[in-house]
Amino acid sequence: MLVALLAGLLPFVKMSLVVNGLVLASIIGLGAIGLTLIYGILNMANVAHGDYMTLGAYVALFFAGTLIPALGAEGGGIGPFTFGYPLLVAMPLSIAAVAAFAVAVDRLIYRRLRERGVNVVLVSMASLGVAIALRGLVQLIWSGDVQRLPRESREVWRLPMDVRVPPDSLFIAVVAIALVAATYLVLSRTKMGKAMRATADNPDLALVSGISTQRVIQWTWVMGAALAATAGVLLAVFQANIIPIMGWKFLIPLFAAVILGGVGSPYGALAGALIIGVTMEVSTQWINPSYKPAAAFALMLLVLLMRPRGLFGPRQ
Amino acid sequence: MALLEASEVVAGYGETEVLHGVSVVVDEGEVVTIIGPNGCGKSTLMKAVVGLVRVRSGGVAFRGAPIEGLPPERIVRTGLCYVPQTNNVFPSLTIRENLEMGAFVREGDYRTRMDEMFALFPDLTRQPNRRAGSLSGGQRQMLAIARALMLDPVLLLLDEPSAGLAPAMVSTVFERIREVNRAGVAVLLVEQNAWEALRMSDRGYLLVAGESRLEAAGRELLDDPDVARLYLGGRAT
Amino acid sequence: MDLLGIVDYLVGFAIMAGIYAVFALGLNVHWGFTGLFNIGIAGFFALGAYTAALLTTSSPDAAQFEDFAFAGNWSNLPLLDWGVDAWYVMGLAAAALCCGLVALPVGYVTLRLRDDYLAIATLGIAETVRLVFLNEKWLANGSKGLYRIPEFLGDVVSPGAYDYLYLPVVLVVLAVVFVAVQTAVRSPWGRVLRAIREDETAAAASGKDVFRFKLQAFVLGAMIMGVGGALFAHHVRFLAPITFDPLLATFVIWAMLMVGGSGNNWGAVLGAFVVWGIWSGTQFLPGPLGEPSFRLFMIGVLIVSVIVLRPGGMLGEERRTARGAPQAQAVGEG
Amino acid sequence: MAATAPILQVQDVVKDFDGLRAVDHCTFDVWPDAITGLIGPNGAGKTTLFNLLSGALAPTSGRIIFDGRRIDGMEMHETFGLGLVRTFQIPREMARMTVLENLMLVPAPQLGERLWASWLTPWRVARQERRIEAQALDALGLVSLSHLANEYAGNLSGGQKKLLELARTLMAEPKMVLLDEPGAGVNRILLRSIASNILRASVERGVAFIIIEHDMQLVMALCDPIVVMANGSVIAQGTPLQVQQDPRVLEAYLGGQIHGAA
Repeated sequence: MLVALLAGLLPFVKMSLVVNGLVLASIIGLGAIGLTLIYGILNMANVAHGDYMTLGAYVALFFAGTLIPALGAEGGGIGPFTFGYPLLVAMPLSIAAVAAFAVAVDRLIYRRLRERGVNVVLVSMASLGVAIALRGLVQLIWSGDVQRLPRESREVWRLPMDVRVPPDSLFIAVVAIALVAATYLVLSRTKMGKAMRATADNPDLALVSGISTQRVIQWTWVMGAALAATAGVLLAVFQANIIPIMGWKFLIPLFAAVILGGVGSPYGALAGALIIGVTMEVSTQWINPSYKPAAAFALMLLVLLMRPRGLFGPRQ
Repeated sequence: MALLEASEVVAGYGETEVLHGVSVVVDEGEVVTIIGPNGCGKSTLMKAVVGLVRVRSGGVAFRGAPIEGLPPERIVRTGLCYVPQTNNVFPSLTIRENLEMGAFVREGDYRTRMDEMFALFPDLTRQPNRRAGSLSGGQRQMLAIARALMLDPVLLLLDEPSAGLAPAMVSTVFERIREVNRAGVAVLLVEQNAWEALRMSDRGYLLVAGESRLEAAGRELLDDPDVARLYLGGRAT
Repeated sequence: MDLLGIVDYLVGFAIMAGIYAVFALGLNVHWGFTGLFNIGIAGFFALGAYTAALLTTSSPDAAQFEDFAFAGNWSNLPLLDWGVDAWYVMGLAAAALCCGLVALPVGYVTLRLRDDYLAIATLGIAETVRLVFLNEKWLANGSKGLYRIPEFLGDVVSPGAYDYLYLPVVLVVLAVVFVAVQTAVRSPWGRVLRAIREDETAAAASGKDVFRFKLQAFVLGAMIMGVGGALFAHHVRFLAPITFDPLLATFVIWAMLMVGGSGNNWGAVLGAFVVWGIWSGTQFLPGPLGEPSFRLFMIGVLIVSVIVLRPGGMLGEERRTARGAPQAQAVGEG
Repeated sequence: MAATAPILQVQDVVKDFDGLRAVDHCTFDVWPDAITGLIGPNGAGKTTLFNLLSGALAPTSGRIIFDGRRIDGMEMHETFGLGLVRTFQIPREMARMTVLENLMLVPAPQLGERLWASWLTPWRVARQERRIEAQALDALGLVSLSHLANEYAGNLSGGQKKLLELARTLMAEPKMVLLDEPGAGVNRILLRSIASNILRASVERGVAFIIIEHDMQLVMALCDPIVVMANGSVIAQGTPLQVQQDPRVLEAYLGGQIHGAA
């Protein structure tokens, strides 16, 4: 019904906002899929997820903006994009770094709490502590000031229906779609991906099937963090700047997408991200653009009021 | 040497001790059934053997090696697979994926084994990509058994495979279990449906209140007048 | 620093710690007693502070701002003049009321659902409140902020001596809040809250309308946070959206409650003083150790360490024993 | 049976989970002066039925009438308010609250549960608290847990938690109590005291009981009538003797034609 309503509004909406919304949605989607996987398998709300995104953006900045130029490898731009080759090198490095960080934090903190059998809310609480510490660490290393990735081009594409998009949007969408497809393949084709879904379904049966929960959890963190790091880099490209609070601010659309899609469902999170992303951008046609996060929040409350388990969650 | 030897197993949940020293032996290729009234600890014994419930004292040996205290994912690698009574499939995974999960620790190719399973359980063959959550009770039970068999175990532990099934389905399930056993797999069965189960068993144990009361050949246990009395109250002699 | 300087510093310190203690008590009602996971304290903090400020602050020179209409300064209305700064008290009450009114509908939607949905909801409140005060320039001057928020009792003391007047005010309000919270959580009402925290289903099986009690606790905690915000507004006398950064308006308060001992009101107050002491003390540390970023990092580490190493905090929860019952043997914590 | 009208009527109740039918067209009555036993093999749907009766779950179809009022679909605190109290198979205590507090929580409605009351009229709350405390100490005495009144409930042993559950139901002054396996994990002596407490509550206070229990000795000695469930349906009901001799019951428990085999 909600979808029909949104579709009905479509003729009155500026297409460029919809396009922008889809780009934003692909970033939200990357973050939300990771978040919902962690939610489904570890049963915890990872409040630090936004800060994993931040970390991803900063690590990429370090490689693309500091280390690679310092090594003298002048990249130059790639076609019309604002960034150069260094970013393409930096992205996988950033993914690896954030994934390693996430696994280490799990070993050091969450695993101990799990073994003690504490309430899941307390584990989420611990992730709040991790979020705070991580942000402090980021500020300590990179300072709290606004930073920018090196910018090589300022082109804008003009498309029909008065749509103007920076070429970067295409890049963001392509990377996001590729990663979502990769995630889908991992979850549906690889043994570990299936084991992750199996563990989310029924942890005890997974155990007696010989699936090591410990390893599943480790890979969940690797995937979730990798997606978060990518989302962070793409967000940095999208908003053309990097600040320590960018990830924390992004938590609202992330969780809104997860909750809309039904906790634990990767496909639901993706659909939720589309709705949230487009709503956020399109809302700016009528309201002050800085209220975008509030629009996402309001939509989430509205949906929870009507469908407490999300749009795509189980009915019972 | 016995295949499985549980001796004087004491186990329970939290503060509650359910098993007060139960001993059960299964030999190669045997079907052994444990019967007993509700709450006597049959399921707990199963869970203790596979490592889901901690064994507080006593021992469990499989093929001569002690396995008590090992985590479940290690125990299944020794060739001992378990089918829980309820929640025994992964509902959001397809039939094929459920079977793959059964073969999780298997090295190398498991496709031949999967084909064997589809041959053994023809009900599952028709729609291998159907989600397990949408199967009927009987089909789920077949899938659950097939999942456990994917590892080619020497011993299969089945917790009440007939529970909640329609009578016609019950005999089909038992027929399949017999076929599994004919293929050389020893089966340890916990059953409410004592009559059907004991008929196909080599031996049976009667468990009452966390203690083994009687051990006998399957049919003898069946004919023991004490059994009915123990089930429905009254005093055993 | 001479002696007077030290006393000045200590008084200023005690005011801030006292205000934070009010927040810690509010958070204790949420988390410590009921298990409600609120990570958007900043929202209620800001809402309370702005409400009190808007009620009492007279309009700055409007000519300096283009789209600033100023929605506040109700104390100009000749409605009430009861002598001893009735408007200050009105401000406190209005701050509490506003926070309660915001908490009510949001709690109504989310408190029936998973425990952690509330966390996201409170985060949403915090962000929305911040955005409103940032963008609605007519309301509270946007990013430039409100200033010249009046002192308690107007301008009876010189600005330099104001802290000496304000400390007792803060301590009195803290005492009132403390007694109110302590009374409430020790009453049968608080018993139901703790039961809900321990096992929601069992509390429902004991006939308690879990949702209603959670909603009451959420609103009460939010109102206390509103009072804290109002106290803060009249202390620093300058508010801007940037004041309510999650670090100082949410995270530090969590650290206070966790360190002091959640579920214990004395612990909440103690935690506020200890953590604020560490926070403001470390600014004198040399080099990078004194930097806000490092202190932020430490706050995070502190919260995680308490959860992992000493979940009860410094004081832990008090056990409520009955005089009429025989004494139990000493047994370790459950 | 002396009572004229049943206190609880279960009419054609069905509950489906995820395509599986856990309770299948159940119909039976419970009389106010009786201790009704609910037995049946594992997976028969007994605990699900309890969840439906107490309001933890809503039935897929059918009607449940308690004390003249429809209660299907009500929430747990609402059925409690009508005098229908349940216990859990695995005791659910408030671990970080004392035993006494666990009991004092129960009576409803309490004046002090209104937030204002403890601020504005503390003396009235205190008076009521003293009464409830005395009542709770009484209940503890009945189940012989007085010495543990100030202990954290989480520190009790499994059997003591069972007794606490029982005391909790006594505190509620209920019309009907649903007991889910009061005997599980409880030693013989404790079991006897639980049984005598149930009997006393039934006779002296006229409380109706439905008991799920696997200890057949206890069921046969305590309960009359007995309702037998299998595969989600009621397959027999009657006196202990009738049930014991009913071939369908034996079949449900032991499967197949046991007499034919002999």
